[in-house]
Parts: sequence; structure tokens; C-alpha cells
Amino acid sequence: MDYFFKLFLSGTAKGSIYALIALGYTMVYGIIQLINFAHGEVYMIGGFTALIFGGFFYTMGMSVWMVLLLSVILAVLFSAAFGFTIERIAYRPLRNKPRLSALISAIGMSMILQNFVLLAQTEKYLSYPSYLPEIAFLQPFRQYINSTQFIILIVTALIMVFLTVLIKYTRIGKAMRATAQDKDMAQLVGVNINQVISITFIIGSALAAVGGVLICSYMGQINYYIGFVAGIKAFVAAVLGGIGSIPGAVLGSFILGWTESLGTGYISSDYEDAFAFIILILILVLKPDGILGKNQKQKV
Amino acid sequence: MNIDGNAILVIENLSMVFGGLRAIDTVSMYIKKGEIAALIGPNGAGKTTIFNCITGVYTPTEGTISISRNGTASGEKLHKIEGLKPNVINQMGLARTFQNIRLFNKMSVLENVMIGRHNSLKAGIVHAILRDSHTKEEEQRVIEESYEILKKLNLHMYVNEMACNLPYGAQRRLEIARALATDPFLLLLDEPVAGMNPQETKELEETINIIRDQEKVTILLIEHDMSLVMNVSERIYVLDYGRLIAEGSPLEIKGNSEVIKAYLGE
Amino acid sequence: SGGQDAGTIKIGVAGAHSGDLASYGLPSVNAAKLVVESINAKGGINGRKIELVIEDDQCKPELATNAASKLVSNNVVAVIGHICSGATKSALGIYKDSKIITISPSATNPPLTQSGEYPNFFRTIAPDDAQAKLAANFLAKTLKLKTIAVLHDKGDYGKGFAELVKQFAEAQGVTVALFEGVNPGAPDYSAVVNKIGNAKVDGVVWGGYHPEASKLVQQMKDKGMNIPFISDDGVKDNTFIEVAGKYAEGVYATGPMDTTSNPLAIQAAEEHKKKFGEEPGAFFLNAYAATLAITNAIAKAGSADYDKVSAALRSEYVDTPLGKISFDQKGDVIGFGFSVFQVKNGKYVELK
Amino acid sequence: MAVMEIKNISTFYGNIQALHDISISVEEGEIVTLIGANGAGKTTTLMSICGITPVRSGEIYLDGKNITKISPHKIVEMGVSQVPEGRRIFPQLTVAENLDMGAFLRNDKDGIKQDMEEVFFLFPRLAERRNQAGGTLSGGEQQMLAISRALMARPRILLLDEPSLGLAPLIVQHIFEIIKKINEERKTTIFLVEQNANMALKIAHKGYVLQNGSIKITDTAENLLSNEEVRKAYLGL
Amino acid sequence: MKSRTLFSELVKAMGNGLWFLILLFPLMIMKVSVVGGKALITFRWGFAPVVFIVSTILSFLWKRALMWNEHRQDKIPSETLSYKVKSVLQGYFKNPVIKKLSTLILLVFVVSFPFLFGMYHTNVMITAFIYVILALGLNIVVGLGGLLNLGYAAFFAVGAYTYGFLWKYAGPSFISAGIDTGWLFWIALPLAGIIATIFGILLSLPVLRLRGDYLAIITLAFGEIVRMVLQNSGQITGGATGISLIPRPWFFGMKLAPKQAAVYIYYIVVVLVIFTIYVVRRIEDSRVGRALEAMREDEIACQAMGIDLVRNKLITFALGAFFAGIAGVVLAAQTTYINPDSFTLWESIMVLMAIVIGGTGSIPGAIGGAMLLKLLPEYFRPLAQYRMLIYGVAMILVIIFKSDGLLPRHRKQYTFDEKLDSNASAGAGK
Ligand SMILES: Nc1ncnc2c1ncn2[C@@H]1O[C@H](COP(=O)(O)OP(=O)(O)OP(=O)(O)O)[C@@H](O)[C@H]1O
Ligand SMILES: Nc1ncnc2c1ncn2[C@@H]1O[C@H](COP(=O)(O)OP(=O)(O)OP(=O)(O)O)[C@@H](O)[C@H]1O
Ligand SMILES: [Mg+2]
Ligand SMILES: [Mg+2]
Repeated sequence: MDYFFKLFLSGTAKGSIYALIALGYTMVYGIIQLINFAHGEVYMIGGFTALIFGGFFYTMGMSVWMVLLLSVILAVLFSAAFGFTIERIAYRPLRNKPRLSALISAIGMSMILQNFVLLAQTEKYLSYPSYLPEIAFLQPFRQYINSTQFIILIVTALIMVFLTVLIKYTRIGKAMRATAQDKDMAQLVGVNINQVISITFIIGSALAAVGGVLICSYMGQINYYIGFVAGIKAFVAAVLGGIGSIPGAVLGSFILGWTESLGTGYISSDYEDAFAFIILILILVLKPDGILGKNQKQKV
Repeated sequence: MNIDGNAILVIENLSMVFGGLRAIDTVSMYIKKGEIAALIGPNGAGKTTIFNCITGVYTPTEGTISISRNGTASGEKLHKIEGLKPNVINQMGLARTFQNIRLFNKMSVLENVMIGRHNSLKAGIVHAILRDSHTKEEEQRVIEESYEILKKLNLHMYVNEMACNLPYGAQRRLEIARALATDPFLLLLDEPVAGMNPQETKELEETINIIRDQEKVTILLIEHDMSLVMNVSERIYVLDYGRLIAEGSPLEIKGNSEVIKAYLGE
Repeated sequence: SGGQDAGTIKIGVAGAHSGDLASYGLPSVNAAKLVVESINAKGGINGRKIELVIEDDQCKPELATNAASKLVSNNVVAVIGHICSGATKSALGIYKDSKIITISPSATNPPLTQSGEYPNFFRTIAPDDAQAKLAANFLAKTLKLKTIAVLHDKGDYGKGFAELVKQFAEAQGVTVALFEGVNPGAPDYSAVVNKIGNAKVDGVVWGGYHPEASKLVQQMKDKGMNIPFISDDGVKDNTFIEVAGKYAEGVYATGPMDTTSNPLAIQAAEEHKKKFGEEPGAFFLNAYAATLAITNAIAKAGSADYDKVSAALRSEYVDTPLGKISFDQKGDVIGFGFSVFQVKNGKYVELK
Repeated sequence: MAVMEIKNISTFYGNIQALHDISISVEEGEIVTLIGANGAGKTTTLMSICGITPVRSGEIYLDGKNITKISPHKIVEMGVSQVPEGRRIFPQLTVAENLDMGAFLRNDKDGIKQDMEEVFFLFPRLAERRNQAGGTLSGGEQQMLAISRALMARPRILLLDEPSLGLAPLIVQHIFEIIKKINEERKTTIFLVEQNANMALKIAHKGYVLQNGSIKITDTAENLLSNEEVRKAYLGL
Repeated sequence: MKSRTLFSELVKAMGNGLWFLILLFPLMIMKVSVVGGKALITFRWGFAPVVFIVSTILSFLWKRALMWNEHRQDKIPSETLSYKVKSVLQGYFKNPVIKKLSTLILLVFVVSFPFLFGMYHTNVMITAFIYVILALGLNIVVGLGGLLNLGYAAFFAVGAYTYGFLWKYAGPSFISAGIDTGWLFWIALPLAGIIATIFGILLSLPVLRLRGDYLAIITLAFGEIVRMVLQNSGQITGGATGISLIPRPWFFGMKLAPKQAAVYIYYIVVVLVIFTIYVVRRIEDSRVGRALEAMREDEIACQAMGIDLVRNKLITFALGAFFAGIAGVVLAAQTTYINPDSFTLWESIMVLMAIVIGGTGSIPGAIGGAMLLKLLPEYFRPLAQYRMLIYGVAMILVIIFKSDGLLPRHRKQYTFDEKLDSNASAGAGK
């Protein structure tokens, strides 16, 4: 039982890592139906930016807290700016074009960003310092969950609540949903869709940066390629939960995390991903619109 | 239910529930071979939902729907069709049009009708690849047949146009042509004249009569344009809040006080 | 064979220079550049300058054949590379028939030399079985472990090493309680770490590279597991210590014998820092040695003739950052073997 | 001065010209109707006014201000609201949320609430369906919702594209009464496109007849009703 | 007036330059290296003016290009230069002599290619042609069927491993029986097609009721599962080490040197490409193709016309899988070595990119897209480490300025010639 509990908790931790990326992913995906392959790269850039500024401030002799605060804020700002710029360059010109065209543009953008960081920084893995504090009351439970995992879990929960509230109840949230469903009509009720889409990218990318800092701190390393793998998993989680559903993305991520963890623990990690994908297939065959997805069936 | 005549479609105690909403509530009705019948009622009464149940888009919550190609009077048994897939139901001889036009917009008018003839052809993948003389003939034949159907609906002048470039009225007629191409014995028309001007409505009225008389296709239509309903239909069913509130000839319906109150006004 | 272009001697450098494995391929490009620069600065070999032809294969077999045929049509006399064993295998078929010497700094798959299929193949790294044997002996005899867990990254190299360790360890009476692959690149390995804890083993063997290794040791120590962690030369890399930091302490890794005190190694690292502004990466020294070996052999052979050069590789010893090396008949490196290392105070220390 | 002045606009879809040099002027408080056969360009005219299909030449003025190159949401901000062809209900939003979107640019919470109650009073059917997803409504219900959504904006100028399409006879009369009422009570200017030309001309002050993308006839509604050409082509008489 | 707008455009471009300077500051100007657990930052101020000037210029050009692109389709096509050129060319090619002649020239060129350009280019061409087969196959699924498939590499793997297994398990008995192992290729080729087709059918059966991206993700999952099985079942599949020394195809019992073998495989793959084009064209242009067209437009209406969607989708999946299987065999024969790394998700994405960039649904597009995607990076080799960066830029440029693809689809439309009326003729259309 203890073993199960441990596995369950490590699945939860893993799930919250996926969720942190999947949340921003699903948001962009929900609004403009674009599988934003570059999202993983923004997450990577967020991690790098924080590392760079962190290193800079640290050598300037600032306190650890200040370093943490400033580097996270700057990472968020720069990633948001990246998200905004990416949308302007690579996606906006394709707004009214076939969906697959924008997908290709996203893949191209992902390649550019990856190789840009590879060239401008380094191809090597870099050690990622953790400025995150150790939480004292968790020390006795280290076997089960460590401080960073705990912080990731909390942040994921907070972001989920924040996004849910944002999308469900705020004015901009309503505008986002309307834009997602019918862009022309949204304009006809007074929504500035360019602004809405930009804001969506800004928020999504800012979240990716938060994910970048936290997850890199947890892994203790960073490299220009970490975004691709993470992006794919996040995409899977987001679709599993139901396209465009914020709680769905989180639930989908946890289900992936649990499946992988329990599958590893009781069967074999050789097929870790396979378990996740089999669960995905089973769930989608039973619920073709994802776990929390709305039935998209058209009325005729 | 008590069927008076040679029924080809029999609906018994049909109900359709969406969440908590009973969109159709124990409706029983039938259609006689060779007639033009109409289904009318206020907005949201459940008319389109009945069409959707008949054609397999929805599986009804309760009740049965059965068909008999030659009519019950011929001694032919009724076949249950509820819950079957739309394509299967179409192959059994039921064809429909949609309330919101659903043409294959980027295909030509001719091709739209050719799609309707899909099941009257046999060529499969192997034939497609080999393209033997038999397949070529078949393709040739379907083009000619499709053109004939277009002619009947007075659409032949548009034959090579893209469907989306047709005037609205012509698009509605093309939907009918496409449905006819599947060789149905019963044609279900959902608001065939919506969005048409009075002139076009008159023309369609004629077309409907021609289809029934020449093609021997039974017709059930939904329509809010009372001039059309009263002119063409022989029998009318009236639906309100998912329930049948009246049935009868146009004259009877016109005078029915409940129908006037719920639907016709004045 | 090629190299008739009287002006220059062309040498190819092939491996993963983009994609997820670029970090293993790019250091060898840097190494080759440094060596060639210094040789050219001294006037080249026998008066002829050396020119590098660099080709990317992303470690993919089908791209490796293209890279190889590109190099062949460019008339290179030798190739430093490829990096991954798989890509090396598919490229070797082409080099062999075109009589082009191939020296890989990193392809450790045993059959590459041992099968005798590829007489043109050399490497400045020992094959997996040598290191696996060393690791197995070490854990059974020195550490006296009874039950171990063997993990790998499912890759050609890591899994190959892991399988061999398992085989050699079992032959010595060690029980392998757990043998599993994990996903490289995953953010978290706590599930498999829990599984190791549950299996009650007294040692863990890792076959694979350092990014995963550092996550594994970190997460093991985090869960209070203080059992020996033994790995391969994919981990015997300073980046591992950089990345894993305090968690690296006590980790064992087999790897090329310690050459840090070798003046050439020190010099090579300095050159790298000077030119590229950072510490060299994986397989840098091996590639450096490979380049020195091939250029030396060409110089000694007096021409770029295939037979003469390969004979020279087999007979001549050359001073490299790895020590004084030569190659045996099969193409494996002589004079440079493996030892077991342990991280002590943030440094790999060779265990005698 | 005219509230809305369309001067010689031409609109294209790619390289196909849909509108040829159209000029229309709408006075404050008027009901103006635009009639024409299918494909004449009525919908295109409305979409051009709102900036969804931008015009290639000519100008559109609102209160004397040139809005030709202004983005659609800004035009809506100036008090223009549209009931578009095909209803364009937000399918995944509920009826209430759709109405809320109609009032997107308004800030007066109480006013919005009040207007919503009023809309539910006008169309009791919508009140019953308040929490149903817009996409699952019946055709006629969607039409009612589209009209209500436009009303929620409390526009100064209301553009209606075939509002009676797909509605039951009783509701059709009701709709035209509502149009007349908001024109009279709220002083809303109305630009009405209708197939049901008979009804439209009965409530309108002025009418334009569009043919193949050009204005063919301009006259008062009364005159148009008795115009022989119009009677034959558009009234089916 | 004109100079003022130009001036304001320039000012705007400089603003953008500044924006990019700030945006790229941490990654371009600052550089991190971690030593002893501490991140050290060096500043590369030299990059700052470069970033500013380059992005100012690029931003100015970009605006211009976008504007030009937007107004391009406003022109009446018959008045544009490209149309005129095209129609003149079309006029030429209508001429049967010229048509035959140009086909002949093309054929001669393709046939003599290996002798004109040597082994490297021949090898590159083989890889490109393998991708052409893949792209044409996936085009059936995505372009004709409208089904987004992100697991296509799985079928490619099935083909390659069919050959691999045949070699691994039947090879020894061939050798001991004294039969030339080169025969195996010719057995593998049809067998792989069949097995891949069966896989296509089996895998797609449970998932075909899914739509859009849900289908995409589930095919992605299938693709990854297949790869994982290949990677992890080491005893059977050779695991990550793969299967090596796969024989090249038999050629009248001759042992071919790599150079000759490349030429030989080149011809085989050319024949296969022609075969694939032939089959895909015929299918597209048939009753089945028509139904697929309709299905892509409107599934509900299509079903109401009596068309069985599941059956149609199954056909597209199976056909697509068939061609991937065949391509896999050629890959195995060319590289003589296969391992799971050649069949990753990235491979599926590349094939998808090929058809979208070429023009979804278009046969010339699939061919052009696959060639471009495979040849560009090969011929970008001189760009060294900038290769993949520039490749990404090229993708984006192509897709933004030709968003329907380089050679967009012009479907042959069924038409009816009214002049002939009742003795009607089916016509080759527009
Ligand atoms: N998928 C669904 N989910 C929930 N409610 C539905 C669904 N489909 C239809 N309804 C409801 O069922 C009722 C009947 O709808 P239906 O479309 O059959 O009406 P109708 O009679 O065709 O009306 P109209 O004349 O306006 O087209 C409506 O109130 C509608 O809101
Ligand atoms: N998106 C489009 N692309 C190309 N052509 C279009 C498009 N929309 C409309 N058209 C064409 O523009 C012309 C005018 O169409 P419009 O929809 O404005 O007519 P309408 O008067 O509203 O007709 P209806 O009564 O059918 O609604 C038609 O010839 C139509 O084919
Ligand atoms: Mg209806
Ligand atoms: Mg219109």
C-alpha cells in the first residue's frame, strides 16, 4: 500500500509537470485551434531566460530571494514577448488559411527557436540552479514528495483556478470563447479579435515560462531540446482532457502521470509511454471528445 | 395506432429526450404511399428532430420507426429502422434535405448529384485502379443519369458550376436533386423554401408536384411558408412542444383553433 | 581512393550536429577544427594543408548514408565519425567499398570491430564489452554487491552496456533484481526510483548518458537512497558533475583512463576554452585523439594511400590527450583503456 | 444629415466583384429596406458596412465620420449592430451567454439585466432555453436568439439580414412588430434586408432595390409597393 | 506623400528593430556558461548593432512582402503575369507532340540522372523518392480523406521491419539453401505492402469515429506504440540496435558494389514512384475518390447520401499504409540497416509537412513537397550549423507566401458537355 501511495504521488508530481505546460497549450489551442508546436520552445526559452538573468543577478551579489523573484519576472516577461511576437510573425498572416498551414508554420517556428538557442547559447546540458526554498514541514515526507514537486503542484492548481476563472467569468475570457467559436461574429459584437488572440498568446507564453523555471529547477538541468518532448506530452494531455478545456488539460495530465507511474511501478518502465498511449486510446474510443470535452456533434 | 391507407412509414410512440428536455413526446404518425404530407408547428416544436430520428442522425429515446417500400397494404412487412446508421437508412430508400443547406460546396453541381448516385454504382478500388471498360461505361452512365436528374429540377444550366456559386433558390433545388439521385421512395424536405422569394417558392411548388407525380416518390415536408404547405400537401401533421396537436387536410388544419392559437395566428 | 587533390588533404567529420543528439556530435567538430588549425598553422602535412568536410547525420541511419556518400564524392581520405553506432553502421558500408578510413570517437558497439566486417574502421574509445566487464567486476568484486538494479535509456549504447553488465554480473553470481529502460528526456524518474527502492537492491547500474543519470541520482538521494550508483563513460563527463552538483558525490563511472594530468589533454581543453569560450563537451578528447591519430598516420605514411595509412595507424604510436595510442588489428585502440572512477569532492577520481 | 452614408462602394471577393458602385443613405430614425434577388449582394452590403468584407473603393460614413478603413469592432463600438445571415450563434455558449456577448461593449450591469429580461419577455421560448447551448437550438430559436443578441447591444443602427427566415408565421408577424416598436420607441435606425419584401416594405420608410450588385431603384416604400416591376419580381404578385 | 509613408514605414521598422533587440537581448547578447554550479554570464555587445540593423531591415521587407502577398489575389487572375506565363505554357503542353517530347525529356533526365550526377546525388535522390512515395501515400489519407494522421511512420516501420525480419529469420535458411539473399527484397516488397495494409485496417478500425485532432492524437499514439514495441522487444526486433547488413536487391545474381547498387535501387524506386502516382491518380479520379472528396466537405451530408464513412476512411487508411510499407522496404534496402530511430514521430511530421507545403491533396504537390523537404536540408549542408535554422525559416516563408502549398490542388472536375447533350460525353475538366 505504501508502495502504491508512493507511485501515486510520483504520478501526481509528474502529472503536474505535464499540466503546467499543457495549460498554456490548451488555451492557445482552444482559442485558435492551432496545435502550437512552438509552445514547448517558449517553455524552454523561459527556462533559459531565468537561468541567464539569475546568473547575472547572482554574480551582481543579490540575495537569493531577489534573484529568484527578478529572474522569474523577467523570464515571464520575455516569454510573453516571445509568444506575442511568434503569433504576429508566424500565425497571424495565416489566420484565414487552411488549418494545416498554420500547423506547418508552428513546426517551422519550433525548429527556428530550437536551433536559435542551440546556436546563440550552447548545445550542452547546463546545470540549473534551484533557488526554490526547501519547505520545512515537508522534510519528514521527503520519501513521498519533495519541496519542488510540492511547489509545482500548488502552482499548477493556482494557475488552473486562475485560468478557469479568467475564461469563464471575465470579459476577456468571454471574448476568448466567442473568438474561438466564430471570429467574424465576435467582431460583430465588438470584440477586438487581434487583441484577444495576442493576449491569449501572452498569457499562454507567460505560463510556459513559469513552467520552464519550475520544471528546470526540478530537473536540475536545461538544454535547448527539452521543449520538444515536453510539448508533445502536453499536447497529448490537452487532447485527452478535451480540447480547450482547462480542467480537462489538468485532469488529462494527471491521468498520463498516474498511468506512467503505476505502469512503471507494477509492470515495467520499458513501456511507460505505451501505457500512457494505450490509456489515451481507450479513453478516446469511449469518449471521442476527450474526458471533459464538450460533445462537438453538430446539430443538423 | 390506426392506419388508414397504404402506409410506407410508420412512427409509433416516438420520444426524444435531450438532457431533461423532451423534444419529442410520444408522437405516432404515418405516411401513405404516394402522398405529399406536411409537418408543421412552431419553432422548436421538434419537427427537425423527427427528421433526424427517421434518418438516423439521432437514435430515438423511445418508440419505433418502421418502413415498408411498397406499403402495408401490399402485405409487405414493416422493417424497423430506428438506431440504424444514416447511410444504411438512405440505402433503404429514405432521402432528406437539410434545414441549413449542406451541399458539397467545392464540387460542381453535376458532382453533387453524382455523389447521390454513389450507391447505384459498383466500382471499387480495384476497378478504379484498373479502369476497365465496364468501369468507364459505368462512369459515363452516371454522368448522363445525373444530368437527367438535373434537368428534371431545371438545374441543367448550372451543370458545371461550383455548388457554392449557385443562387440560393437553386441551391435548395440542388439539395432536392441530390436526394432524389439516391433513388428514394420517401423524400423528406426540411424547409425547402426558406430564404426563397415568392417567385421561387411558386416554382418549387410545381417541382414538388412533379417529383411526386412523375417520379412516384412520396414526400414529407417541413415548412413555415403556409402558402406552400396549404397548396401542395394532402395531409398535415401539427406539432407543438413535441406533441402532435392536430392531423388532417389543409382545410381542417386551417380551421383548427388550437393550431391557429399555437401557430398560424389571426 | 581520394585525396588526389594535390592542394589539400580532405578529412570528413560526421555525426549528429543538429537535433536532439547534437551535444554528442558538435564537440568532435570542435576537436577536429582545433587539431587541424594547429597543423595547418605549422604548414600542414608534408606541405599539404588539411581541409575539413563537416557533415551532419542527426544520428539517423538514412541521413548517415547520404552524409557518407557526400563525403565520398568530396574525395575525403578519412572520416572522423560517426557518433552513434547505428549511423556508423549504415555509413560504413559506403566507406568500406570506397576505401576510406573511419575513426569514430564514440561508437562503442562491439561488433563494429569484432565482427571483422569493417577493416577500415577504427575507434578511439573502447567497445562496450570492455567497459561492461570492468563495471561488472568492480561491482561484484570490489563493492561486493549481491543484488542490483540495472537501468538503461533504451538506446543502442545504453541498453547495450546494460545488457552486457547484466550478463557479466550474473556470471559472477550477482542477482539482477530489476532490468528496465526509462525514457530519455523525461522530466521525472521518481516512479522508477520508487521501484528501485521497492526492489531492495544494494546497487544501481545505469547504461546511458549523463542528463538522465543526474536526474536519477538526484531523485534517488532525495528519497534517501544511498546505494552505489555505477555507470558508463556516457556519464564520466564533467558536465555530469556540473549538472548533478552535490548529488554526484560518490557516483562511480567507468571511463577512459584518467588523462587529466596529461599535458596534451590540458592543452586541448585550454585551446577549446580560448576558441569557443566554454568547456569542451562529450567525446571531445576522443575526437581530438582521433584527429591526431589520422593526421599522424598520413604524415608517417607519406601519402594518403589507404593501405599505407591504415598500416601506419596499426603500427605507429601517437601522443594524444588520451595518452600514447595505437590501434590493434581489429581497429580497437591500444594504450588507452578503461578505469573505474568515483566522484569525490566534485571531481572524478580514478580508483586504482 | 444622414446617419449612415454609403458612397460609391465596390466590394470584391478575391477577384470577383460583388458590389458595383453602390450608394445608400439612411436618415436618423428611419427604417430602410434593401430588397433584391438571391445573390444580388445584400449580405455583402451589410458585411461591407461592418468592415468584415472591406470595400475596395468608395467610402462609408457614420455620423459624418469616415469608417471605411476602420476595423469591425470599432464600428460596432460606434453603435452598429447586426443580425447576420445564417444566424451565427456562438454554438458552445448558452443562450444567456450569447445574449451577454451581444452586450459585450456595455458596462451597465443593471441595464443589461433589464434588457435581458425584456428579451425573454419578447421571446418566451428563449427564456425556457436559457441554459441550453446555442448550437443545439432549433433553427427558429436560433433566429430569435440572433435578433435578441443584436438588441442587447442597444444599437443606434440595427442591420438585419433576413430576420424572418425560418420563423413560424406567428413569430414572423411578431418580429416585424418588434422592429417597428424599437424603431419608434428607442428611435433605433434600421437597415433591413428581406426576402419577405411585402412585409418589409410595409414597415419601411424607404427602399432600395439591388440587382446584380448595383442599385436599380430607390424610392419610398409606398411607391415601391405599387411599382409594377417590383411587384412582379419581388412580391410574387 | 509617398516619401512620407516610406519614412514612417522606416521609423516603424526601426521600432521593430528595437523590439527585437530587447526581445533577443538575453539570448543573443548575454551568454551563459555554467562552471562549478554557478552560471557565468558574458556579454557579447558586438551582436547588439547587428541584431538591431538586421531586424530593422528584415522587418521593413517583411511588411512590404506581406502587403504584396495580401493584394496578390485581388488581381484578376487572367491579368497577372504568372497566369499569362502559365496559360502560354499550358497551350504548349496541350500540343501532343510537345507533351510527348517533354515527358520523354523528363524521362531521359530521370533515367540518366545517376550517370550524370554520381553516387552522392543518386543516394540523395533515392531518399527523396522514398519520401515521395510516403508523401503520396499520406496524401491519400490527409489530402483525399481529410484525416489528420500523425502516426504514419508506423506503417513505414512495418514495411522496413517486414524486410528486416525476413532477412533476420529467413535469411539464414536462404543462405544454407544456397539461394541468393537478394531475392528477399522482391519477396519483401509485396509482403510489406500487404502487412502494412493489414496494420492500417486493424489500427484504424477502433478509431475511425474520432474526428479532427482527436484522430490526429490517437494516430500519434499508435505510431509511438509501434516504435516502442520495436525498440523494446529486443529479442525479436533487435531493439535499439536494429537489424543490420540487410541485403540489397537481387540483380541477376550479381554482387553489386555500393555505387552500382545505388543506381539499381534508384531505378527500382523510380518505378515505384511512377506506380504510386498512377494508382493515386486513378483512385482520386474514380467513384471512391469522389466519395472521399464529398466526405471531406461534409460528413453528415455524405452519410445522408448513403455513403458509408467508416468504409471509406478504412480504405484511405489501408491504401496509405500500403504505400508506406513499400517505401519502408526500399529504405531498408538502401541503408542496409534499420533501427527504430528512423520511424519517430518527427518522421511522420516531416511527411505531413511535405504534403502541406506541396499543397494538400495535390499529387504534384506531394512530389514537390517531399523533394523540397528532403533535398533542401541536403543541399543546405554547406550552411553547416545554420542549416536547420534556415530550414525552419524556409518552411515559414513558403507557407506564409504560398499558404495553399507550392503546387495547390486543381481537382479534375467531372463535367458535362451540353453541346453533345443526350449522347453526352464525360469530360476531362478544368
Ligand atoms: N442536440 C440537442 N440538444 C438539446 N436540445 C436540442 C437538441 N436538438 C434539438 N433540441 C431542442 O429540441 C427542440 C426541437 O428542435 P427542432 O430542431 O426539432 O425544432 P423544429 O421544430 O425543427 O423548429 P424550427 O422550425 O425552428 O426549425 C428545440 O427546442 C431544441 O432546442
Ligand atoms: N465568400 C464569398 N466568396 C466568393 N463569392 C461570394 C462570397 N460570398 C458571396 N459571394 C458572391 O457575391 C454575390 C453576392 O452575394 P450576397 O451573399 O451578398 O447576396 P445576397 O443578396 O445576400 O443573397 P441571398 O439572398 O442569397 O442571401 C453572389 O454572387 C455570391 O455568389
Ligand atoms: Mg427545424
Ligand atoms: Mg444574403
